[in-house]
Amino acid sequence: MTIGSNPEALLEGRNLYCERDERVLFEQLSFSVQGGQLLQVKGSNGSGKTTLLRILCGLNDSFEGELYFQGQLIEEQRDQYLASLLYIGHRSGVSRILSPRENLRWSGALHYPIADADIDDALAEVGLRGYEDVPCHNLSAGQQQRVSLARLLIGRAVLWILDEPFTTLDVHAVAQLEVRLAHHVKNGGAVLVTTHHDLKVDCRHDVLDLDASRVRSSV
Amino acid sequence: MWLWFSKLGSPRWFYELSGKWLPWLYAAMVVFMAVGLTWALLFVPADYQQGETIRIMYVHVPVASISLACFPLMAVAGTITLVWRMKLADMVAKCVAPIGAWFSGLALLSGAIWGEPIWGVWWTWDARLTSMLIQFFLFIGVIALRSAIESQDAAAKACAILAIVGAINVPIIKYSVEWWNTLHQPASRISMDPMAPNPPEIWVPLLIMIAGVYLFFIITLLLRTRNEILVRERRSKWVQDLVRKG
Amino acid sequence: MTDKSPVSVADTQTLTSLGKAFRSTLSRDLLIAFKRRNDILNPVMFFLIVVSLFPLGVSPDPQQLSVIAAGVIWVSALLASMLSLDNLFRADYEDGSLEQLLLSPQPLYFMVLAKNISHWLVSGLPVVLLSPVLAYMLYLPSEAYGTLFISLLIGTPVLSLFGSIGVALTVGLGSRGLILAVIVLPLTTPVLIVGAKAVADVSFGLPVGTHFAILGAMLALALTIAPLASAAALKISVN
Amino acid sequence: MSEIQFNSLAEFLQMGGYAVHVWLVYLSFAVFIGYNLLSPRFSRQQFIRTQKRRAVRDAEERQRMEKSADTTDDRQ
Repeated sequence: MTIGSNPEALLEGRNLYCERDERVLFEQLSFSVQGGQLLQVKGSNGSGKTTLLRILCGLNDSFEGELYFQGQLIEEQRDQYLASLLYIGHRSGVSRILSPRENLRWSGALHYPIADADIDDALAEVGLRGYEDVPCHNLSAGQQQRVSLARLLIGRAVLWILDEPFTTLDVHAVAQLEVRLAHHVKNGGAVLVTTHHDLKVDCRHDVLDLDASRVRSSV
Repeated sequence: MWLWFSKLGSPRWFYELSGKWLPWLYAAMVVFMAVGLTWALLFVPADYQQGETIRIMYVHVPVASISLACFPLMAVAGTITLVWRMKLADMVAKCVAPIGAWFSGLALLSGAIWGEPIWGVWWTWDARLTSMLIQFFLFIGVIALRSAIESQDAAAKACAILAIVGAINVPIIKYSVEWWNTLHQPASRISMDPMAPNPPEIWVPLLIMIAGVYLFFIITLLLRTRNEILVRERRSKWVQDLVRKG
Repeated sequence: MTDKSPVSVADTQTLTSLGKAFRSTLSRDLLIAFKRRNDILNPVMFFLIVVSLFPLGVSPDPQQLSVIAAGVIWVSALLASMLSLDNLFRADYEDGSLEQLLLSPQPLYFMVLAKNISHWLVSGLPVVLLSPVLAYMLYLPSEAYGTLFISLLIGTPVLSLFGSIGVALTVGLGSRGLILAVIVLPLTTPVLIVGAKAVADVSFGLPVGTHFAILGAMLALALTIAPLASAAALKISVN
Repeated sequence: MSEIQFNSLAEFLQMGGYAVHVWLVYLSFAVFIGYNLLSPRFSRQQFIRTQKRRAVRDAEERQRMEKSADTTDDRQ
C-alpha cells in the first residue's frame, strides 16, 4: 500500500481500528476504492461489516485511523465527500407515512434537484409503476427496499455504500440490482457493498475480508 | 338464537339489511324533526322565567341524553368485540366514538348558550356542563387511541377496553362532579330537567324531538358503519362488484 | 436502463440550493403532520384537559381562578409542547430518514431548524391560538389576553427549540417519556417565569415591555444554539 | 297545540331579545345534522372512486406481468 495517500482513490482507509464492548472488530485495516471498482466487504456475522460501513460514511465516529477522499482527509472536506456519497443502510430511509414519490422528492432535494418525471421513471424501473402515490406503510418490505434503491437511479453520487441491499428482494429484483451496480462501476463509479448473497457482477470485483483483515482480490 | 346472532355478525348481511331500512328511517326522521322543530319554535309558549330561551331545551336535552347513551353503546360493542371477536361490533364501536364526540360537543355548546342569560358568562363550571366536558374528552381519547394504533385488530381490542373502562367511569364522574359543584358553589339551579312540573304542551314536543334526534343518531351510525364495512371488506368480491356497479 | 454521462465526482455547485433544501424539508414534515392529522389534535386536547383540571382541583369560583389563570395556562402550554416533542425525531430515527438527513451535504443547522419550525407550527401554534379560549374559561382579566397571546407566541418556540435538544439526545433510547421531561423542563423554567410574570403584571397595569424584550432575547438565543446542539446530539444518538 | 306565539316574522327572528342565543343553537344544530349526514356520503363516493382507480391499475399490472412473463420465457 502506498504510504502517501493515493489521490485517485475515491475512498481510502488507513490502519483503521474499531472496538465495540471490549471486542476488537478490526485493527490496522487499510484498503482503498477507486472509480470503476466494486469492493465487497465480507465477514462472519458480528465481524463489524455494518460498523465499518457506518464509519466510512461518517455516521459512526468511534474509531481510530484516517479516512481519505481523493487523497484529502474527509474531515476537511466533509460536504464535498457527502455530495458524492450515497448510503443505504439496514433501515430503508423511507418514511412509512409518505408515498414513494414524496420520499424520493425529499431525498432528491437534499442532494441534487430532481424532476418528478425522473422520479417516476426510476420508480417504474424498480417495478413500482402505479404505486407512486400509495403510502409506504401499504407496501411490502421488498417494495420499500426498492423505493430506497430507486435513489441509486436518481442520485449523481459517485460512491455507493450499500449495507445488505439484496435482503427482501425477489430474484428478478436481485438480478436487476446486480446489473445496475455493474453499470455504475463500468461508468467510473465505485461501490462498497456487504451481502450474504454470492454476488455475480461483470465488473472489477474485489473482496475485503474482515475476518482475514487483508485485501484479497478475486476478479 | 345462535344462528341469528352469528348471521347478524356477517358484515355483508348487515350492509344489505341496513340498505333496506335506511329509506324508512330517513322518512321517519324527517317527519319527527319537522313536527318537533315547528312545534318547538313556533307553538311552545315562552317561559315566564327564561323567556324564549326555553326553545334551546328542545335541542339541548335530546342531544345530551343521546350523548349519554353513546358511551354505554360503545362499551357493549367493545365487549362483543373482545368476547366473541365479531368484526362488525368493532366497526360499530369505531363509528360511535366520533358521533359521541359530536353529540357531547353540541350538548356542551347548547348547554353553555342556554345558561348564559342566567350566569352572565358563556362558560361556567356548572356540574352538568363539566361532566359533559369530561365525557367529551373521553371520546377524544378513544378516537386518538384508535388512530394511533396502526394494526386494525390491536386497535379494536385497545379501544374496546378503553370504552369499557370509560363507560364505568362516566357515572362516577357525573356524581363526583355534582358533589364537587355543590361543595363549592351552590349554583342557582335552573330547571333543566323538563319532565318535572311542566304542562304537556312543553314536554310533548320534546318527546317528538328526542325521537327525531334518536332516528338521526341511528341513521348517521348506519351510514358510517356501512362505509367502514366497505373499507374493511374492499378485497371481497361483493364489494368489488358493488364498486363496479356503484 | 437510464444511461447517464460517465459518473464524475460531483462538485458542490450543482447541489440543490440551501433554500430549496430547507423548504423541502419543511414541507415534507408539514406533509407528514398533515397525513397524521389526528396526532395534531393531541397536544391541543392535552392543553385543554390540563387547564380544565385546575378548576376541578382548585375551585370553580371566578375570583380564585382569575388569580392563577396566567400561571396555569403557561404551565399547561409548557407541558403540552413537551408532550408533542416526543415524536419530533422518533419516526425519522426508526425508518432511517434521520440517517439520510445527517448524510446530506446541506448544512445540518438549517435542516434541524426546518424540522423545529414545522414541529412548532403543528404543535405550538395551535396551543397559542387556543389560549384566549382557555383564558376565558379561567376568568383571566380581559386586558391580559393580548399579553398572554404574544408571550405564548414568543415563548412556545423557545420551549420546543430547547425541547428538541432533549429529544435529540434521547431519540436512541428505548423508554424516553420521563427522561425527556427531566432533561428539558429545567431548561425551560426561565421562559415560564418571564412569560407568566408578563401576563400577571399586565393585569395589575404594570408595563410589560421588559418582559417581551427578555422573551425575545431568549428566542434569539434558542434559535442560534438549539439547532446546533440538536444536530450534535443527533450525531451522537445515531452513532 | 296552542296558536303561534309570534305575530310577525320580525318578532320571531328577534326571539324576545334572545335571538343570538336561540339562533346560534339552532344554526349549530343544523350544521351538526348536515355534516353528519353528508360527510359519510362524501367519503363513500371517494372510496368508490379510489377503488375504481385501483381496479384499473391492478388490471394493468396483471397484463404487464403476463406480458413480461411471456418475454422472459422466450429469452431463456
